Order: sequence, then C-alpha cells, then structure tokens
Amino acid sequence: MELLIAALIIAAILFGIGLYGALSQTNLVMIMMGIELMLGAAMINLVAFWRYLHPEAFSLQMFVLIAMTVMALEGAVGFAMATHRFRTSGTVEMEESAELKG
Amino acid sequence: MKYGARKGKMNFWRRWLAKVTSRELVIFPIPGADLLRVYQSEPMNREARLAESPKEANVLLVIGDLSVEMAERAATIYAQIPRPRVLVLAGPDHLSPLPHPDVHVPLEKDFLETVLPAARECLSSYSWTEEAEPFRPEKLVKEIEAATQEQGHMHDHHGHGAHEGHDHSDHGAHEGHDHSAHNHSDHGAHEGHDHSAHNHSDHGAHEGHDHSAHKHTDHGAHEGHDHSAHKHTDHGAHEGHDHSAHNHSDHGAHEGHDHSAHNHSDHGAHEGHDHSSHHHEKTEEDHAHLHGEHSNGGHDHGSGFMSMKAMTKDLTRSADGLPMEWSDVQFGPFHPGLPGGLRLSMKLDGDTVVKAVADRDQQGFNLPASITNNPAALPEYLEAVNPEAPVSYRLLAQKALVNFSGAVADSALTIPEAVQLEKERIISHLNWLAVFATTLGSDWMRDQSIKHYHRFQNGTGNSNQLSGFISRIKKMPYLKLKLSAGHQNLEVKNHSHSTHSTPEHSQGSHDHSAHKISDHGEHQNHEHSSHQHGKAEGGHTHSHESHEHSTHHHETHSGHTEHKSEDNHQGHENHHQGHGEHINHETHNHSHGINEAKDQDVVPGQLPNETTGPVARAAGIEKDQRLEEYVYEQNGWKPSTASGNTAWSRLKVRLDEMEQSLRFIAKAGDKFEVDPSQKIDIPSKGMGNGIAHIESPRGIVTLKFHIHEGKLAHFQLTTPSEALLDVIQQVTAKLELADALTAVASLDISPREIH
Amino acid sequence: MTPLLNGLMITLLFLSGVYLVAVMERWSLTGHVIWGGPIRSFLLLFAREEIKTRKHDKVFFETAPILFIGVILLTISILPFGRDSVIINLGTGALFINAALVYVMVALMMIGWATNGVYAMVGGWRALAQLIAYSMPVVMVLTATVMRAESMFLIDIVESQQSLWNILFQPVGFILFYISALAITFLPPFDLPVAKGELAGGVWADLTGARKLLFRLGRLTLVLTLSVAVVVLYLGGWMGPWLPEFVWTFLKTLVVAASFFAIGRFMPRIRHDHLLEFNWKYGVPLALYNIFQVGVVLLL
Amino acid sequence: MISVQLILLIIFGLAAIWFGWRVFMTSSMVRSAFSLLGSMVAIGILFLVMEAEFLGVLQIMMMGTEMSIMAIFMMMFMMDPGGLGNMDMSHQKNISIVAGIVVTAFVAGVAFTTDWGIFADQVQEPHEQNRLLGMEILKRSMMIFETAGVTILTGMIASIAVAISIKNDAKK
Repeated sequence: MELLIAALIIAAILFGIGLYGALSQTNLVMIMMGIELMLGAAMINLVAFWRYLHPEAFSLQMFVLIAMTVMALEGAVGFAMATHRFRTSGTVEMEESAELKG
Repeated sequence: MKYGARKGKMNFWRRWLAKVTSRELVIFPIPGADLLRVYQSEPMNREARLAESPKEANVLLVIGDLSVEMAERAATIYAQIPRPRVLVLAGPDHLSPLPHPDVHVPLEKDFLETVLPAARECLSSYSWTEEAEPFRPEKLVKEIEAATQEQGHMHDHHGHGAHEGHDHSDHGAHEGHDHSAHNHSDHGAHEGHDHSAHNHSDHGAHEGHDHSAHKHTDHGAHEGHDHSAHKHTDHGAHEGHDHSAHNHSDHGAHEGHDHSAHNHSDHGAHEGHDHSSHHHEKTEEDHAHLHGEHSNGGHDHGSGFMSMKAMTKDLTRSADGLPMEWSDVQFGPFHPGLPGGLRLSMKLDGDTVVKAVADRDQQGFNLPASITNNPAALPEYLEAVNPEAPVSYRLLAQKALVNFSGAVADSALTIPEAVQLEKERIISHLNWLAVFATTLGSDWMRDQSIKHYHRFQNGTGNSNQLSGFISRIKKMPYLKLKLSAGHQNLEVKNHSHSTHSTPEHSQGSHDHSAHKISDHGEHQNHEHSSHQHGKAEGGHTHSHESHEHSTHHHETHSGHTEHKSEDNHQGHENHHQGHGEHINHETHNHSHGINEAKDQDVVPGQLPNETTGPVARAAGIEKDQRLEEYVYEQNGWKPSTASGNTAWSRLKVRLDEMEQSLRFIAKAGDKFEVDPSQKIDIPSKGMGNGIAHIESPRGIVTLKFHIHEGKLAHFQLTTPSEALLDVIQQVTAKLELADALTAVASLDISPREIH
Repeated sequence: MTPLLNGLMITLLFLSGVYLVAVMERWSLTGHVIWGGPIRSFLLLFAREEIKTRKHDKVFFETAPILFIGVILLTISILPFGRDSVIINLGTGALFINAALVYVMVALMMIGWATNGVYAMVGGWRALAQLIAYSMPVVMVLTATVMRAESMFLIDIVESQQSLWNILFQPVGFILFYISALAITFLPPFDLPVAKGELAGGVWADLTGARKLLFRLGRLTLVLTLSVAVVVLYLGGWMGPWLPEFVWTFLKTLVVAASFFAIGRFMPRIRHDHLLEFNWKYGVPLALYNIFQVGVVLLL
Repeated sequence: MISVQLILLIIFGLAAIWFGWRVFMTSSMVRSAFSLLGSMVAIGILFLVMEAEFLGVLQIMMMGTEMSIMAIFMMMFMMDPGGLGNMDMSHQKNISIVAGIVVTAFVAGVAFTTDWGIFADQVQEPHEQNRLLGMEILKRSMMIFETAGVTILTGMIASIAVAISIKNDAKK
C-alpha cells in the first residue's frame, strides 16, 4: 500500500517539476528536458502499477518500453528541430519564434 | 630546491617515498625531445622517460639558450609541474624568469648521463623542505591574484569551463553567444535609458548601463572600445548582483579587474602548452556584433530578455551552415607532437582548422663581432647555429668562402663531403621520423626510429636493418590511409585560400606583370586539370635558373649582388632587366616560368616557390641542389619525388631519400676521414662576394655574403624552414585538428633555422 | 568453497590482473618490460602535490574520477571467473555490461568539461563521439550471444559455448566486439580522447595526484574488464582441460589484454572521421547482420 | 523486507526529485543536463528497487547516452552554456509554478483517494521476468512493438532530413 502511494507521490512531484520546466523555460532544449522528466514520472507510475497491482501483466512493462522509445524519439526529433531552427534563424529561443503566433 | 620542493618536514615515510619515486624520472624537455636527442648517444634508459604533459613530469630540462619569450613560457611550464620537481639547465647557468637551476650542466654530448643521477639525488633528498616557496614568475603574479580574487564565484567557474571548452568542442557556438550577451545588455541599457524603472530590476541592464556609459565617455579606437565592451560583460558576469552597487563610481578599478580576469582566462593553468584561446583576434568580431546590434536596435524582444538572433546574426557560418564563432588556439612551442620550439596559432571552426600560422619571433640573425672580423671562423660558427644539421652548414660556409676566394672549381662537392651530407640526411630524417611518429601515436615507429637514429649518429648504423625498418613502415597497416588527408581538398583550398594568399601575390616581383596576367589564367586551368605537372616544370627550371644565375653572375658582374641580396626573385628580375644581352631566349622563357610559378602561389593547394627539400619533392617538384653536383651526377643519382603533396607523400619521399642515401654511401664507400677544419685563407684586402647552395636534409640552404677589407660586410642565410612556414597555411586548411597537426609535423620545420 | 574464500580469490585475481595489465601498458608505451614500474608510478602520483586547474567545475572535478572507476568496478564484479566464482550473478548481466560502460563516457565528458582546459575539452567531446558510436555495436552483438544462450546470465552464456566457442559460432560478432572493446578502452589506436602527440594527454592532460591515479587505475581495470568480457562472451570463458576454471579465464584474459596493447603499439592513431565512418557505416549494419545470421543458424 | 524496499524507494525518489529540481535551478547548461541524467538514473534505480531489473538497467543505459547527447546540444544552442552571466532564461514563471503545484496536488490526491484494490507482494525472478516480457513482446504486443520500431525508424529518418544542412544555406 504505502509502497505504491510513495511511488505515486514521487512520480507526481517529478511530473510537477517537469511541467514547470516545460512551461517556464524559454529554450527548446530546456523544454525538452522538462518533457523528459514528465515521461520519467509516467514510467515510474507504470512500473509501480505493474509491481504492486498486476505483476503478471507484462503489457505494463511493454508500455514502459514504449515510453522509453517515445523519449528517445522525442529527443531525436527535438534536436533535429533545434538544429534546423538554429541554422535558419540562429536561435532556439521560444521567445523569438513567433511564426506560429495567431 | 627552494622552488622545487614541497613544504614540510622530511619524516621517515616521506624519505622512503622520495627515495623510491626518485627512481622514476619523467622529463619534460624544452624546447623539445628532438633537440634532446641530438645530445644523446643512446635511447632513454629505463629509469627516465619523456613526459607527455608538464603535469606528468618531475624534471624540467632546458636545453641550450632560449629567447626571452620562450624563457617566459618555460617559466609558466615550470610553474605547472607539480612539486617535487627538478629544474635542469643545460648550457646557460641562469634564465631570467626561471629560478636558479637545481642542476646545471654544460651543453655537451651525453649531458644526460650526469643530469639523471643529479636529478635523482635532488628528488630523493630534498623532496620536502621547510623553506620551500611557491614559484611566482612576475608574468604570472598578476593573473594569479586575479584568479584568487575570483575564487568562489560559482557561475564564473563553470562559466569559464564553458568558455574555454566550447571554443574547441565540435561546435563553437558559445563564444558568439557570450560576446553578444553584452550586445544585448547594452541594448538593454538603451532601453534602460528610456524606461529605466523597468530595467533596474535585472542586473543585465545595470551592466549594460555602465557599459554604455563607458562607451559614451570614450570614443576611442574600435579595438579598445570592443575590449572594454567585452570586459564589461565578463565583469558583470563574474560578480552577479553586487556589481550594481559600485558600478558607475570607479571605472578604473573595473578596467583593472576585468583586465586581469581577461588575461586570466588567457593564461589559465594551461598556458604552458599555450592552448589558451586569445581574444585579440576576436575583437573585430565583437566589433561586428556591436554594430549589428546597433543597426537593429529596434529589434523586438521582451525587456530584459536577450536575443539569440541578434547574437548569432553576425557570425560566420561554418561548413555545416551553423553560425558558430571561430576560435584561436595555440599549439606549442613545447608541444610534444611538434618540432620543439615551433609555435602554431590556429583559427579553429569547431575542430576544423580555418587558418594556421606559425608565429615567428625573429630577433634577426646577426653575427657576433668575432665572426664578422674573422670570416674564416664562419664554418665553426654556423656549425653551432643548427645542431641538427651541422655538416651541411659547415660545408655551406666552406663552399661560400672557397667561392669567395675565387676558385670556382673547388666549390663543387667532393665525394667525402657528399657522403657526410648523406649521413647527416639519414640522421636528420630519422630524428624527424621520431617526432612524426609521436604525432601519429605509433610508439613502435617512434622507438625504432630513435634506436636507428642513435646508431647512425654513433656511426654504428646497420643499413640493412634500417632499410628493413623503412620497408616495414611503408607496409604499416592503415598508415597510408591516415596520412592521405588533405589530398582530396585541393580545390576546396582554392575556394578558401584566395583571400589568404593575396598578400603573397602582391609581394611577388611584378616587373613582367604585363604578360603575366595574359597567361596567368590558362596556366591556372592547366593547374586545375592536373595539379602537378605545370608546377613541376616551373619549379625545376627555376632551380636550374637560379643556380646558373648565381654562379655566372658571380664570375662576371659581382657588382650586382647587392640587388640579389634582398630577395631571390627580385634579384632575378633585376638581373634580366639589367643584363638582357647575357640571356639567350630559352632562359628568358625560363624566367617566365619563374614568374608564373611565382604567381602560382595564389593558386591554393600549391607550394610557394621558395619551398625546397623533401616537401617540395613530395609535391612533385624536382627541385634539388644535388642535381647540380657532379658527384651525384656521376653516381647516376636522381631525386626521389612523389605526387600528392600530402603527409603520406612527404613521409614516402623522406623514406626513399634515406634508402637513396644508404645506397649512395654504400656505392661511394665511407672510408674517408675529412678534417672539419680545412683552412681557407681570407685575403685581408679587396672586396668580393661569396655564395653557396647546399641541399641540407630540410632543403636548399643558401649563403650569400659580401666581404670587404677582410670583414664580413653583408651576410644573408636563406634556410628552407623559413619557406616552410608559409606552407603551413596551405597544408592545414580545412583539415580536422589532428590531421592539421600531422601535416605540420610532416613538414619538418626546424625552429633553429628560423631567424 | 566458501563464498568468502571465493570472493577473496576473485579479488586477488583482479588485482594481479590489473598489475599485469599495467606492466603491459608500460611496455606498449616504451617498449620496456619493467616489473616494478607500476608500483613506482603509483607512488609517484602519491608523492606529488595536487594542482587544480583554475576555474574548474568543482562538482564534476571531484565526482568524475569516482564515477569512472566506480562503474568499471561494477562491471567487472558481474563477470564470472568460473562456474561459481562470480561476485554478482545478475539476471541481466549481458545488458548491464553495456549499461555500465556508457558511464565511462559520461565520466570522461565530465572531467573533460570540468578541468576547464582546451585539450581536455576536445578530448571529452572526442570521447563522447567515439564511445556512443561504439556502444551501439556492443549491445547488438551482445544480443546475438544472448540469443544463443537464451539467457542473460553470463554464466549461461559461457555454458552455451560448451559445444562450440562463440568466436567460431559468430565470428562477425567477435570481430565487432573486439574492435568496440578496443575503442571503449580508448587504447591506441583508438586513443583519441587522450591522444599523446595531438592533445598531450587529452582529458587527463591536467589531472594530478589522486584524480589522475583514479583515472589510470580505472583505465587499467577497464582493459582487464573488457578482456574478461571478450573471454566470457566469445572465448568460452573458463572452459579448458586440466587446469582449474579461474586459471583458464585468467590466462585467456591476459592473452586478450596483451593483444589489445600489441595492436596499439604497431598501429598509428585512427583518424576521427575514419573512426566514426567505420562504425556507423559498417559496424552497425554488420552487427545487425550478425543477429540475423545467428538467428538463422539457431533456427536451423 | 517491505520496509527496506520502502526506505530505498523514498531515498532514491528524493534523489530523483532533487536532481530534477536542480535541472531548472542551475545556470550551467552542462550541469543541468547531467542533473537530468542523475534524475533519470535515480528513476532507473527506482525500477530496480521495484524489482523490474531489465527495465531499470535499460533505463540507466539509454539515459546515459541520451543525456550526454543532450549536454552537447545544450552547449551548441544555449547562449550561455557555462552560466557565465547567470541570466534568467525563463518566462511566465508564476503560471508555471502554479500549474506545476496544481497538477502535483491533483495527481497526489488521486493517488491517495483511489482505492487500489488488492496488492501483489511477489513478483517473478528477474530472468523469469525477462522471459515473460519477451513472450509478451513477441506474442500479444508484437504489433505494438513493431509499430514502435517503425515509428522510431521514421523518426530517425525524418529528423536527419530536417537536420542536414541545405547546401545553399551552408555558404554564407
């Protein structure tokens, strides 16, 4: 019981920190860091559920693998975008990318 | 050991420790291991080895006398060596910034024999003393104070980690960001003038504030202006918020402080290797920043937020299109992978070399009065000038004196002299090979070449073993592939180098500029189609030309040598102008050949025409003084050339030359004893010129002098290394750092030859 | 035998192995075999003062050496010297090897950044490029060995080679793993991060005293570790007639380590571009092919 | 046994949280990248504590590489990698803080209020887990996993296509 709760609380706090970072940072790479933290928190939840609720259901571990894949993918695409933006407009600051502003 | 020892008492444990560790001597030779090898007669024994960095060494060994600047750098290195350390001076008994030596030996053969036991003794008995003091050369004191002032500023700490590091990481973005950080901040300051209430919250505006104030106060030259700007950001960065407390009041103080901080980042603890990034090159880039910033002053971004657009817009784009700041690094003068004493300052884009120049700190080559009054002593003197190639220099002086004394026939090489020369060539090439192998990181090659070097130096060389070694090098796996860098980007150089080599273009001799321009273009096309032949013939005819000119020039019109003495080609031009009647048609064509070849300097990927020796031959130019010598001619000797102008071709040419020399010696037999001191009598009356060319291991050395009333009136020594300094730029451009260093090492430049 | 005695023996094996590797390293650098050499240079590093570069990044400067040697000790502690002489028998041992080796790269980067020097920085980035590139094929060829053993226990992997050693069963994998191991130990000819002639020591150029000592020890242990790994994964581990198991492992390990150093002594340093080109263009596809081939052979 | 697990859980959980906090608190980019690495490694250790050995080791391995690469990109694209001018590079701070706290509180509340049903206190041995996970991947979830693989391949190709330099862009 308390094990699961502890894991979930930890995950919740990490998620909050990640959210704060993703919202507050102005640099693309820093924002990606925030997202990674949130994904990490999600993975903690998945593993906790697997361990303390359904140890027999390995689809949960599957989901953790998928989450890792997503993390790697997010990293790759994010860095590619950062490189491209830096090459074209010389900046990865979100403050300066107003193209998508309505 | 006042400066060398650690502070503390010598208790039992420490005594034991010192005794054991003193068996392990790690020597850092200055200016370099190649010069150290000249004075050794056998490879380094098991107790002593060479250090790869000062932090690893415990013996600093200074060989011979150093220039003032070199001595300062040596002092910096001494300050870096962790104590207990021993300072050994071989030759001079004191060098000004360095402390008094712990061991001092005369500079003679095998001085290491006496140095090693003495150093061991010093270490084992004086490792810890009470009166030990930290070593503070005057040059460093200021910087150390600056550093101590800045201790504890954490931002500063990693800040500078980033600063140093980032210039030389694969992507040099950070510099630009840093500089333009203050661009922004003075932009912020402009805002601050308008609504200062808004901006007083963040210190960036403050810093920008007094920065701009400073800018308004002095309208000095651009450099100073930029510097101050740069320093101000540095400063603001170092002291976070308290900066705002005392900013406007004391400006001089800021200046001073910033200056030290600035220096400090230059001569960090790494100054010893001189891989510190120097900012003076960057000043005009800052300048560009500032202006770009001013131009788009109205750029819209949030107040107190700094724009990356503004800071990156002025940066030069790298090959991959990313706006990165170029950075300046220095290699040498005591870099283990370069010839000792050679200082290389590179402009790096990431880790790709944009521009590499060898800094030459000439103090001029002026003879002591004892020599000028007594020219007969010239051979002994020149022999001592370059300990790496004594024979060729002595022969050079002798030939020149003979030539002066009128007997032209004697100025040809005799067989014993030629044999001596070839032996020296083998030795010198082996010594170079040792340095080159160190750069390549092939320890086996290094050790073997050192072994053979010492054997041939002692006259106990075995030619079969050497040729076996050579063939093993040629068959070495992967070596050719590694060294063939730079061959493929000749035309790339063409793109990047047109700017660099314009000065050479302008300084070329332009008497025939009329038809030079006419055939310049198509010669270039020829050049592009096959990049060796055109140049080859040009160079060949040139060497031919120059020789016959010098001699028959000397016979008849000795008055005109004054002209020649400024510059080879200048001399030629003047000659053609002055004495048209002497020149038959084809030599005239040849002289065109010269001019075109000279103009080819602006065609990149091609060597300057002064280049001689193995480097030139490795580029396919059959330029060799030995072609003119009867001794070689009768021996059926042909210069060994290679094509490609890469490090591999240079290595190959040198290896071939070693084998050639072995064959030559075997053919001629080396059962001669020539007395080095063959006396040439100098008539104390009358005046005249002496001139001689010798194919030294590194290329053609030329000596010209004018003797007046038995005194040396004019004296000019042209060495191949000076020409090679200009080659560096071409062979390194657009290469990765390691390849560039390899290419420079493959040139075999001897700083002892640069005056 | 009792686990205590067992652990003691393994520790002794490790220590003697590290010492012999140190002697070999000195040989590969100078051509001399000096038996007392390692002890002397060990003491030399003790006897000298610590010089910290100015403006170094304090945190990384202290943690990097410990991280470096720590992960290597972790790695070697899961490698079996014999059927029952292994410290930690990990259920995911094969994967763990690579997981730990990744942190070698992290430690090198940290110290390269922390020393705040040009040479160290270049060395650090070189280390990053090199070790990322070469940990890819490592994990792939490890997969192939795991496929054969149908288990991630290193002991099972060794047992799976009862009939035929992996070096013969999957030669491609062996070659790739051998080269990658050489690259991960950044020994010559892969010594770009610490290149002597180019960077004058690279990431180590400015380390003195204890930190340098930790890094040098860690490097030696790393060489030993990867030699043991090669033996365990491809050379049939402890298998061999007459002699006790750990002796066989030990001898094979020494041979592999000696071959590492010998290659470094007789080859020039690999160029940076060739290094990466070889790995990404040929190493990774070959590793994939290796998996495919092993799978096919296993199904037959 | 359980209590030991709880203690370890809390210790490494706090480590993960502290590192995650440091990511956005330091002004040195390399430090924040490595702090994220520390946080991720702590998460991996949490997996190990929760007896998911394969996932833990995998997490530790992958994050080591990914965060090192991230450190490089930080150095490339940040205007001040070393935190030289400890400049403030955040915006809408208050909103972010509020959002973070609210979400944290909400999720924690859910964690507390939900009835989690019965608890499992036993899991399989690590190697058994590996086997079962493999079975899962290659039997039931094969489609999902294949999709993931194809996705990451597409992502790789797409990101390379985005990131390579356009030639006329290179010269300038």
